[in-house]
Amino acid sequence: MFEIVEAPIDPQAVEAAVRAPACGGIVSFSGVVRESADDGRAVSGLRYEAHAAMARASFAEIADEIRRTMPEVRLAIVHRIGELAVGEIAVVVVAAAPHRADAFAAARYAIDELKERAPIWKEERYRDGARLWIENRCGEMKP
Amino acid sequence: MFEIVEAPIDPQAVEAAVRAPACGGIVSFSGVVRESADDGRAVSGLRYEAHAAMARASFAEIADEIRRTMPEVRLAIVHRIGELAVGEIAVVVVAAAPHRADAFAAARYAIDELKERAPIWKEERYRDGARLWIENRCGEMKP
Amino acid sequence: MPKVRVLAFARLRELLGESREVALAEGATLRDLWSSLLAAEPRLQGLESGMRFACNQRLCADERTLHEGDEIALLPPFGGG
Amino acid sequence: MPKVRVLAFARLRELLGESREVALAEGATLRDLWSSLLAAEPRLQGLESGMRFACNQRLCADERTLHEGDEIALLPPFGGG
Repeated sequence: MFEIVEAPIDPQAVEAAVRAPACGGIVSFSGVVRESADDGRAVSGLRYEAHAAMARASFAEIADEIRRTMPEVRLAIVHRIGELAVGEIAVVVVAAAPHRADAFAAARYAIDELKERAPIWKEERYRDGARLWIENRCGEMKP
Repeated sequence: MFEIVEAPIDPQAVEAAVRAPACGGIVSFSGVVRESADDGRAVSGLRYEAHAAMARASFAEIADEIRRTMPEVRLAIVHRIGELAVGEIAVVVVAAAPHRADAFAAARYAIDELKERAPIWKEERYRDGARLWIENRCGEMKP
Repeated sequence: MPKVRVLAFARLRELLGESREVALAEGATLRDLWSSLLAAEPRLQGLESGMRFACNQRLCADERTLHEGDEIALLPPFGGG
Repeated sequence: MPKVRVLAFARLRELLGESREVALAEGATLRDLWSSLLAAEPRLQGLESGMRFACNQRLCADERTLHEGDEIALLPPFGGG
Protein backbone atom coordinates (compact mmCIF):
# COMPACT_ATOMS: atom_id res chain seq x y z
CA MET A 1 0.00 0.00 0.00
CA PHE A 2 1.67 3.18 -1.26
CA GLU A 3 -0.75 6.07 -1.25
CA ILE A 4 -1.25 9.80 -1.22
CA VAL A 5 -4.63 10.54 0.33
CA GLU A 6 -6.72 13.56 1.16
CA ALA A 7 -8.88 11.95 3.84
CA PRO A 8 -7.63 11.23 7.38
CA ILE A 9 -5.35 8.20 7.57
CA ASP A 10 -6.49 5.13 9.47
CA PRO A 11 -3.25 3.64 10.86
CA GLN A 12 -4.99 0.33 11.59
CA ALA A 13 -5.87 -0.09 7.94
CA VAL A 14 -2.28 0.60 6.88
CA GLU A 15 -1.04 -1.92 9.41
CA ALA A 16 -3.58 -4.48 8.23
CA ALA A 17 -2.17 -4.15 4.70
CA VAL A 18 1.23 -5.51 5.74
CA ARG A 19 0.36 -8.08 8.38
CA ALA A 20 1.18 -11.64 7.47
CA PRO A 21 1.37 -14.95 9.36
CA ALA A 22 5.16 -15.05 8.93
CA CYS A 23 5.65 -11.57 10.44
CA GLY A 24 6.16 -11.42 14.19
CA GLY A 25 7.23 -7.79 14.41
CA ILE A 26 5.34 -4.77 13.15
CA VAL A 27 6.76 -1.27 13.51
CA SER A 28 4.58 1.72 12.68
CA PHE A 29 5.70 5.29 12.45
CA SER A 30 3.10 8.06 12.52
CA GLY A 31 4.08 11.64 11.82
CA VAL A 32 1.71 13.95 13.62
CA VAL A 33 1.20 17.73 13.30
CA ARG A 34 2.86 19.36 16.31
CA GLU A 35 1.60 22.42 18.11
CA SER A 36 4.88 24.26 17.73
CA ALA A 37 7.53 24.62 15.06
CA ASP A 38 11.19 23.82 15.55
CA ASP A 39 11.80 27.48 16.45
CA GLY A 40 8.98 27.38 19.00
CA ARG A 41 6.40 29.35 17.01
CA ALA A 42 2.80 28.31 17.69
CA VAL A 43 1.46 26.29 14.75
CA SER A 44 -2.19 26.37 13.78
CA GLY A 45 -1.88 23.69 11.11
CA LEU A 46 -0.07 22.42 8.06
CA ARG A 47 -0.84 22.22 4.40
CA TYR A 48 0.78 19.46 2.33
CA GLU A 49 0.89 19.08 -1.40
CA ALA A 50 2.47 16.37 -3.52
CA HIS A 51 3.20 15.21 -7.02
CA ALA A 52 1.06 12.20 -6.22
CA ALA A 53 2.21 9.86 -8.98
CA MET A 54 5.89 10.55 -8.35
CA ALA A 55 5.41 10.30 -4.59
CA ARG A 56 3.77 6.88 -4.88
CA ALA A 57 6.56 5.76 -7.18
CA SER A 58 9.16 6.94 -4.66
CA PHE A 59 7.42 4.96 -1.90
CA ALA A 60 7.50 1.79 -4.02
CA GLU A 61 11.15 2.42 -4.86
CA ILE A 62 12.03 2.73 -1.17
CA ALA A 63 10.23 -0.57 -0.53
CA ASP A 64 12.18 -2.23 -3.36
CA GLU A 65 15.45 -1.05 -1.85
CA ILE A 66 14.49 -2.44 1.54
CA ARG A 67 13.58 -5.82 0.08
CA ARG A 68 16.99 -6.02 -1.56
CA THR A 69 18.63 -6.38 1.87
CA MET A 70 15.62 -7.62 3.86
CA PRO A 71 13.53 -9.70 1.45
CA GLU A 72 10.90 -10.66 4.01
CA VAL A 73 9.95 -7.11 4.97
CA ARG A 74 6.46 -5.94 3.99
CA LEU A 75 6.11 -2.16 3.80
CA ALA A 76 3.24 0.31 3.50
CA ILE A 77 3.46 4.09 3.25
CA VAL A 78 0.52 6.49 3.24
CA HIS A 79 0.95 10.27 3.20
CA ARG A 80 -1.90 12.70 3.54
CA ILE A 81 -2.11 15.99 1.65
CA GLY A 82 -4.28 19.09 2.05
CA GLU A 83 -4.91 20.97 5.28
CA LEU A 84 -4.15 19.27 8.59
CA ALA A 85 -4.85 20.47 12.11
CA VAL A 86 -2.56 20.01 15.10
CA GLY A 87 -2.74 16.39 16.27
CA GLU A 88 -3.70 14.98 12.88
CA ILE A 89 -1.59 12.29 11.23
CA ALA A 90 0.36 13.39 8.16
CA VAL A 91 2.13 10.16 7.34
CA VAL A 92 2.07 6.51 8.36
CA VAL A 93 4.86 4.06 7.58
CA VAL A 94 4.42 0.42 8.61
CA ALA A 95 7.00 -2.32 8.28
CA ALA A 96 6.28 -5.95 9.11
CA ALA A 97 9.00 -8.58 9.30
CA PRO A 98 9.58 -11.99 10.84
CA HIS A 99 11.76 -10.36 13.51
CA ARG A 100 11.75 -6.93 15.09
CA ALA A 101 15.23 -5.78 14.11
CA ASP A 102 14.30 -5.73 10.42
CA ALA A 103 10.93 -4.13 11.10
CA PHE A 104 12.58 -1.28 13.03
CA ALA A 105 15.34 -0.84 10.43
CA ALA A 106 12.88 -0.82 7.53
CA ALA A 107 10.46 1.65 9.11
CA ARG A 108 13.30 4.00 10.00
CA TYR A 109 14.86 3.78 6.55
CA ALA A 110 11.51 4.38 4.87
CA ILE A 111 10.61 7.54 6.77
CA ASP A 112 14.14 8.95 6.45
CA GLU A 113 14.20 8.32 2.70
CA LEU A 114 10.64 9.59 2.24
CA LYS A 115 11.64 12.92 3.73
CA GLU A 116 14.64 13.10 1.45
CA ARG A 117 13.15 12.08 -1.85
CA ALA A 118 9.37 11.99 -1.99
CA PRO A 119 8.03 15.02 -3.89
CA ILE A 120 5.87 16.32 -1.07
CA TRP A 121 5.79 19.85 0.29
CA LYS A 122 4.73 21.24 3.64
CA GLU A 123 3.57 24.72 4.47
CA GLU A 124 3.54 25.57 8.16
CA ARG A 125 0.78 27.93 9.21
CA TYR A 126 1.30 29.85 12.41
CA ARG A 127 -1.13 31.22 14.93
CA ASP A 128 0.05 34.73 14.10
CA GLY A 129 -1.17 34.27 10.51
CA ALA A 130 2.25 33.80 8.89
CA ARG A 131 3.02 30.86 6.59
CA LEU A 132 6.24 29.18 5.59
CA TRP A 133 7.25 26.39 3.20
CA ILE A 134 9.41 24.00 5.18
CA GLU A 135 12.36 22.24 3.57
CA ASN A 136 13.59 18.95 5.00
CA ARG A 137 17.21 19.37 3.99
CA CYS A 138 19.33 22.30 4.93
CA GLY A 139 21.37 23.67 2.04
CA GLU A 140 24.75 21.99 1.91
CA MET A 141 27.51 23.92 3.59
CA LYS A 142 29.67 25.71 1.07
CA PRO A 143 33.38 25.99 1.88
CA MET B 1 -0.05 3.08 30.41
CA PHE B 2 1.81 0.01 31.68
CA GLU B 3 -0.44 -3.01 31.68
CA ILE B 4 -0.71 -6.77 31.66
CA VAL B 5 -4.04 -7.71 30.11
CA GLU B 6 -5.95 -10.86 29.29
CA ALA B 7 -8.19 -9.39 26.61
CA PRO B 8 -6.99 -8.61 23.08
CA ILE B 9 -4.89 -5.44 22.88
CA ASP B 10 -6.24 -2.44 20.96
CA PRO B 11 -3.08 -0.77 19.56
CA GLN B 12 -5.03 2.43 18.83
CA ALA B 13 -5.94 2.80 22.49
CA VAL B 14 -2.31 2.33 23.54
CA GLU B 15 -1.22 4.92 21.01
CA ALA B 16 -3.91 7.32 22.19
CA ALA B 17 -2.49 7.08 25.70
CA VAL B 18 0.82 8.65 24.68
CA ARG B 19 -0.20 11.15 22.04
CA ALA B 20 0.40 14.76 22.96
CA PRO B 21 0.39 18.06 21.05
CA ALA B 22 4.15 18.39 21.50
CA CYS B 23 4.87 14.98 19.97
CA GLY B 24 5.36 14.85 16.21
CA GLY B 25 6.65 11.29 16.00
CA ILE B 26 4.95 8.15 17.25
CA VAL B 27 6.58 4.74 16.90
CA SER B 28 4.58 1.62 17.72
CA PHE B 29 5.91 -1.88 17.96
CA SER B 30 3.50 -4.79 17.90
CA GLY B 31 4.71 -8.30 18.60
CA VAL B 32 2.47 -10.78 16.82
CA VAL B 33 2.20 -14.56 17.15
CA ARG B 34 3.92 -16.10 14.14
CA GLU B 35 2.85 -19.24 12.33
CA SER B 36 6.25 -20.85 12.72
CA ALA B 37 8.91 -21.06 15.40
CA ASP B 38 12.53 -20.04 14.90
CA ASP B 39 13.36 -23.63 14.01
CA GLY B 40 10.53 -23.72 11.47
CA ARG B 41 8.10 -25.84 13.47
CA ALA B 42 4.43 -25.03 12.80
CA VAL B 43 2.98 -23.10 15.72
CA SER B 44 -0.67 -23.40 16.70
CA GLY B 45 -0.51 -20.68 19.36
CA LEU B 46 1.24 -19.31 22.42
CA ARG B 47 0.45 -19.15 26.08
CA TYR B 48 1.90 -16.30 28.13
CA GLU B 49 2.00 -15.89 31.87
CA ALA B 50 3.41 -13.09 33.97
CA HIS B 51 4.07 -11.87 37.46
CA ALA B 52 1.74 -9.00 36.65
CA ALA B 53 2.75 -6.59 39.41
CA MET B 54 6.47 -7.06 38.78
CA ALA B 55 5.98 -6.85 35.03
CA ARG B 56 4.12 -3.55 35.31
CA ALA B 57 6.86 -2.24 37.59
CA SER B 58 9.52 -3.29 35.07
CA PHE B 59 7.66 -1.42 32.30
CA ALA B 60 7.56 1.74 34.43
CA GLU B 61 11.24 1.36 35.26
CA ILE B 62 12.12 1.08 31.56
CA ALA B 63 10.13 4.26 30.92
CA ASP B 64 11.98 6.05 33.73
CA GLU B 65 15.30 5.08 32.23
CA ILE B 66 14.26 6.40 28.83
CA ARG B 67 13.15 9.71 30.30
CA ARG B 68 16.54 10.12 31.94
CA THR B 69 18.15 10.58 28.51
CA MET B 70 15.07 11.63 26.52
CA PRO B 71 12.85 13.59 28.92
CA GLU B 72 10.17 14.37 26.37
CA VAL B 73 9.44 10.77 25.42
CA ARG B 74 6.03 9.38 26.42
CA LEU B 75 5.90 5.59 26.61
CA ALA B 76 3.21 2.95 26.91
CA ILE B 77 3.65 -0.81 27.16
CA VAL B 78 0.85 -3.38 27.19
CA HIS B 79 1.53 -7.12 27.23
CA ARG B 80 -1.17 -9.72 26.90
CA ILE B 81 -1.19 -13.02 28.81
CA GLY B 82 -3.16 -16.23 28.41
CA GLU B 83 -3.69 -18.15 25.20
CA LEU B 84 -3.04 -16.42 21.89
CA ALA B 85 -3.67 -17.68 18.37
CA VAL B 86 -1.42 -17.08 15.36
CA GLY B 87 -1.83 -13.48 14.18
CA GLU B 88 -2.86 -12.12 17.57
CA ILE B 89 -0.92 -9.31 19.21
CA ALA B 90 1.10 -10.28 22.28
CA VAL B 91 2.69 -6.94 23.10
CA VAL B 92 2.40 -3.30 22.06
CA VAL B 93 5.03 -0.68 22.83
CA VAL B 94 4.38 2.91 21.81
CA ALA B 95 6.79 5.82 22.12
CA ALA B 96 5.83 9.39 21.30
CA ALA B 97 8.38 12.19 21.10
CA PRO B 98 8.74 15.61 19.55
CA HIS B 99 11.03 14.11 16.87
CA ARG B 100 11.19 10.69 15.29
CA ALA B 101 14.76 9.75 16.26
CA ASP B 102 13.84 9.66 19.96
CA ALA B 103 10.57 7.85 19.28
CA PHE B 104 12.39 5.10 17.36
CA ALA B 105 15.17 4.83 19.93
CA ALA B 106 12.74 4.67 22.85
CA ALA B 107 10.46 2.05 21.28
CA ARG B 108 13.42 -0.13 20.39
CA TYR B 109 14.98 0.20 23.82
CA ALA B 110 11.68 -0.59 25.51
CA ILE B 111 10.97 -3.82 23.64
CA ASP B 112 14.58 -5.00 23.95
CA GLU B 113 14.60 -4.37 27.69
CA LEU B 114 11.15 -5.86 28.18
CA LYS B 115 12.35 -9.12 26.68
CA GLU B 116 15.34 -9.10 28.96
CA ARG B 117 13.80 -8.18 32.27
CA ALA B 118 10.02 -8.32 32.41
CA PRO B 119 8.88 -11.41 34.34
CA ILE B 120 6.80 -12.84 31.52
CA TRP B 121 6.92 -16.40 30.20
CA LYS B 122 5.96 -17.83 26.85
CA GLU B 123 5.01 -21.38 26.02
CA GLU B 124 5.02 -22.24 22.33
CA ARG B 125 2.42 -24.76 21.30
CA TYR B 126 3.04 -26.67 18.11
CA ARG B 127 0.67 -28.19 15.61
CA ASP B 128 2.09 -31.60 16.42
CA GLY B 129 0.86 -31.22 20.01
CA ALA B 130 4.23 -30.52 21.62
CA ARG B 131 4.81 -27.55 23.92
CA LEU B 132 7.93 -25.67 24.91
CA TRP B 133 8.75 -22.84 27.30
CA ILE B 134 10.79 -20.32 25.30
CA GLU B 135 13.63 -18.37 26.91
CA ASN B 136 14.66 -15.00 25.48
CA ARG B 137 18.29 -15.20 26.50
CA CYS B 138 20.58 -18.02 25.62
CA GLY B 139 22.72 -19.19 28.51
CA GLU B 140 25.96 -17.27 28.70
CA MET B 141 28.88 -19.00 27.06
CA LYS B 142 31.23 -20.46 29.61
CA PRO B 143 34.94 -20.33 28.81
CA MET C 1 7.48 24.12 -31.65
CA PRO C 2 7.10 21.43 -28.95
CA LYS C 3 4.45 22.16 -26.37
CA VAL C 4 5.01 20.83 -22.86
CA ARG C 5 2.83 20.67 -19.75
CA VAL C 6 4.46 22.37 -16.76
CA LEU C 7 3.41 21.37 -13.25
CA ALA C 8 4.50 23.57 -10.37
CA PHE C 9 4.43 22.91 -6.63
CA ALA C 10 4.64 24.80 -3.36
CA ARG C 11 6.25 28.26 -3.74
CA LEU C 12 6.47 27.79 -7.49
CA ARG C 13 2.82 26.87 -7.78
CA GLU C 14 1.92 30.06 -5.95
CA LEU C 15 3.57 32.04 -8.74
CA LEU C 16 2.91 29.86 -11.80
CA GLY C 17 -0.33 28.08 -11.02
CA GLU C 18 -0.65 24.32 -10.74
CA SER C 19 -0.37 23.53 -14.42
CA ARG C 20 0.25 25.43 -17.64
CA GLU C 21 1.09 24.64 -21.22
CA VAL C 22 4.29 26.19 -22.60
CA ALA C 23 5.38 26.30 -26.26
CA LEU C 24 9.14 26.15 -26.83
CA ALA C 25 11.57 26.48 -29.71
CA GLU C 26 12.63 23.25 -31.39
CA GLY C 27 15.51 21.70 -29.42
CA ALA C 28 14.81 23.71 -26.28
CA THR C 29 16.11 22.30 -22.98
CA LEU C 30 14.84 22.46 -19.44
CA ARG C 31 17.20 25.36 -18.89
CA ASP C 32 15.51 27.22 -21.75
CA LEU C 33 12.10 26.43 -20.29
CA TRP C 34 13.15 27.92 -16.96
CA SER C 35 14.46 31.07 -18.73
CA SER C 36 11.16 31.55 -20.49
CA LEU C 37 9.22 31.09 -17.23
CA LEU C 38 11.54 33.57 -15.53
CA ALA C 39 10.98 36.11 -18.31
CA ALA C 40 7.21 35.77 -17.86
CA GLU C 41 7.32 35.77 -14.02
CA PRO C 42 10.32 37.69 -12.61
CA ARG C 43 9.40 36.76 -9.03
CA LEU C 44 10.72 33.27 -9.81
CA GLN C 45 14.21 34.76 -9.53
CA GLY C 46 16.15 32.93 -6.83
CA LEU C 47 13.65 30.07 -6.50
CA GLU C 48 15.75 27.77 -8.67
CA SER C 49 17.99 27.22 -5.66
CA GLY C 50 17.51 23.60 -4.65
CA MET C 51 14.87 23.13 -7.33
CA ARG C 52 14.87 19.97 -9.45
CA PHE C 53 13.13 19.09 -12.68
CA ALA C 54 11.22 15.94 -13.45
CA CYS C 55 10.39 14.98 -17.05
CA ASN C 56 7.55 12.52 -17.35
CA GLN C 57 7.85 11.78 -13.64
CA ARG C 58 11.59 11.13 -13.54
CA LEU C 59 14.20 13.51 -12.22
CA CYS C 60 16.43 14.79 -14.98
CA ALA C 61 19.27 17.18 -15.64
CA ASP C 62 18.57 20.65 -16.98
CA GLU C 63 20.41 19.99 -20.24
CA ARG C 64 17.63 17.65 -21.28
CA THR C 65 15.92 18.47 -24.56
CA LEU C 66 12.15 18.73 -24.42
CA HIS C 67 9.67 17.01 -26.66
CA GLU C 68 6.04 17.51 -27.57
CA GLY C 69 3.76 16.37 -24.78
CA ASP C 70 6.40 16.09 -22.07
CA GLU C 71 5.18 16.57 -18.53
CA ILE C 72 7.68 18.79 -16.76
CA ALA C 73 7.42 19.09 -12.98
CA LEU C 74 9.18 21.90 -11.13
CA LEU C 75 10.14 20.48 -7.76
CA PRO C 76 11.24 22.83 -4.97
CA PRO C 77 13.08 21.25 -2.00
CA PHE C 78 10.92 18.56 -0.43
CA GLY C 79 9.17 18.87 2.91
CA GLY C 80 7.18 15.67 3.36
CA GLY C 81 6.81 13.63 6.50
CA MET D 1 8.74 -20.44 62.15
CA PRO D 2 8.20 -17.79 59.45
CA LYS D 3 5.62 -18.67 56.86
CA VAL D 4 6.13 -17.31 53.34
CA ARG D 5 3.96 -17.32 50.25
CA VAL D 6 5.69 -18.92 47.26
CA LEU D 7 4.60 -17.99 43.73
CA ALA D 8 5.84 -20.13 40.87
CA PHE D 9 5.74 -19.50 37.14
CA ALA D 10 6.08 -21.37 33.86
CA ARG D 11 7.89 -24.71 34.25
CA LEU D 12 8.08 -24.22 38.00
CA ARG D 13 4.36 -23.52 38.29
CA GLU D 14 3.65 -26.77 36.45
CA LEU D 15 5.42 -28.64 39.27
CA LEU D 16 4.63 -26.50 42.30
CA GLY D 17 1.29 -24.90 41.51
CA GLU D 18 0.73 -21.18 41.24
CA SER D 19 0.96 -20.37 44.91
CA ARG D 20 1.66 -22.22 48.12
CA GLU D 21 2.45 -21.36 51.72
CA VAL D 22 5.70 -22.72 53.11
CA ALA D 23 6.78 -22.75 56.75
CA LEU D 24 10.52 -22.40 57.35
CA ALA D 25 12.96 -22.57 60.24
CA GLU D 26 13.82 -19.28 61.93
CA GLY D 27 16.62 -17.57 59.94
CA ALA D 28 16.03 -19.62 56.79
CA THR D 29 17.27 -18.15 53.52
CA LEU D 30 16.03 -18.39 49.96
CA ARG D 31 18.55 -21.15 49.44
CA ASP D 32 16.95 -23.08 52.29
CA LEU D 33 13.52 -22.51 50.82
CA TRP D 34 14.70 -23.97 47.51
CA SER D 35 16.15 -26.99 49.28
CA SER D 36 12.88 -27.67 51.04
CA LEU D 37 10.94 -27.33 47.78
CA LEU D 38 13.39 -29.68 46.10
CA ALA D 39 12.95 -32.24 48.88
CA ALA D 40 9.19 -32.11 48.40
CA GLU D 41 9.33 -32.12 44.59
CA PRO D 42 12.43 -33.89 43.21
CA ARG D 43 11.48 -33.01 39.62
CA LEU D 44 12.59 -29.43 40.37
CA GLN D 45 16.16 -30.73 40.12
CA GLY D 46 18.00 -28.79 37.40
CA LEU D 47 15.35 -26.10 37.06
CA GLU D 48 17.31 -23.67 39.23
CA SER D 49 19.53 -23.01 36.20
CA GLY D 50 18.83 -19.40 35.17
CA MET D 51 16.16 -19.09 37.85
CA ARG D 52 15.97 -15.94 39.96
CA PHE D 53 14.17 -15.16 43.19
CA ALA D 54 12.07 -12.09 43.94
CA CYS D 55 11.17 -11.21 47.52
CA ASN D 56 8.20 -8.93 47.81
CA GLN D 57 8.47 -8.18 44.11
CA ARG D 58 12.16 -7.30 44.01
CA LEU D 59 14.91 -9.53 42.70
CA CYS D 60 17.19 -10.68 45.47
CA ALA D 61 20.18 -12.90 46.17
CA ASP D 62 19.65 -16.41 47.52
CA GLU D 63 21.45 -15.62 50.79
CA ARG D 64 18.53 -13.43 51.78
CA THR D 65 16.85 -14.34 55.08
CA LEU D 66 13.10 -14.82 54.92
CA HIS D 67 10.53 -13.23 57.16
CA GLU D 68 6.96 -13.96 58.06
CA GLY D 69 4.60 -12.96 55.27
CA ASP D 70 7.25 -12.53 52.55
CA GLU D 71 6.06 -13.09 49.01
CA ILE D 72 8.70 -15.16 47.24
CA ALA D 73 8.47 -15.47 43.46
CA LEU D 74 10.40 -18.18 41.63
CA LEU D 75 11.29 -16.72 38.24
CA PRO D 76 12.54 -19.01 35.45
CA PRO D 77 14.28 -17.34 32.48
CA PHE D 78 11.96 -14.79 30.89
CA GLY D 79 10.25 -15.19 27.53
CA GLY D 80 8.07 -12.10 27.10
CA GLY D 81 7.57 -10.10 23.93
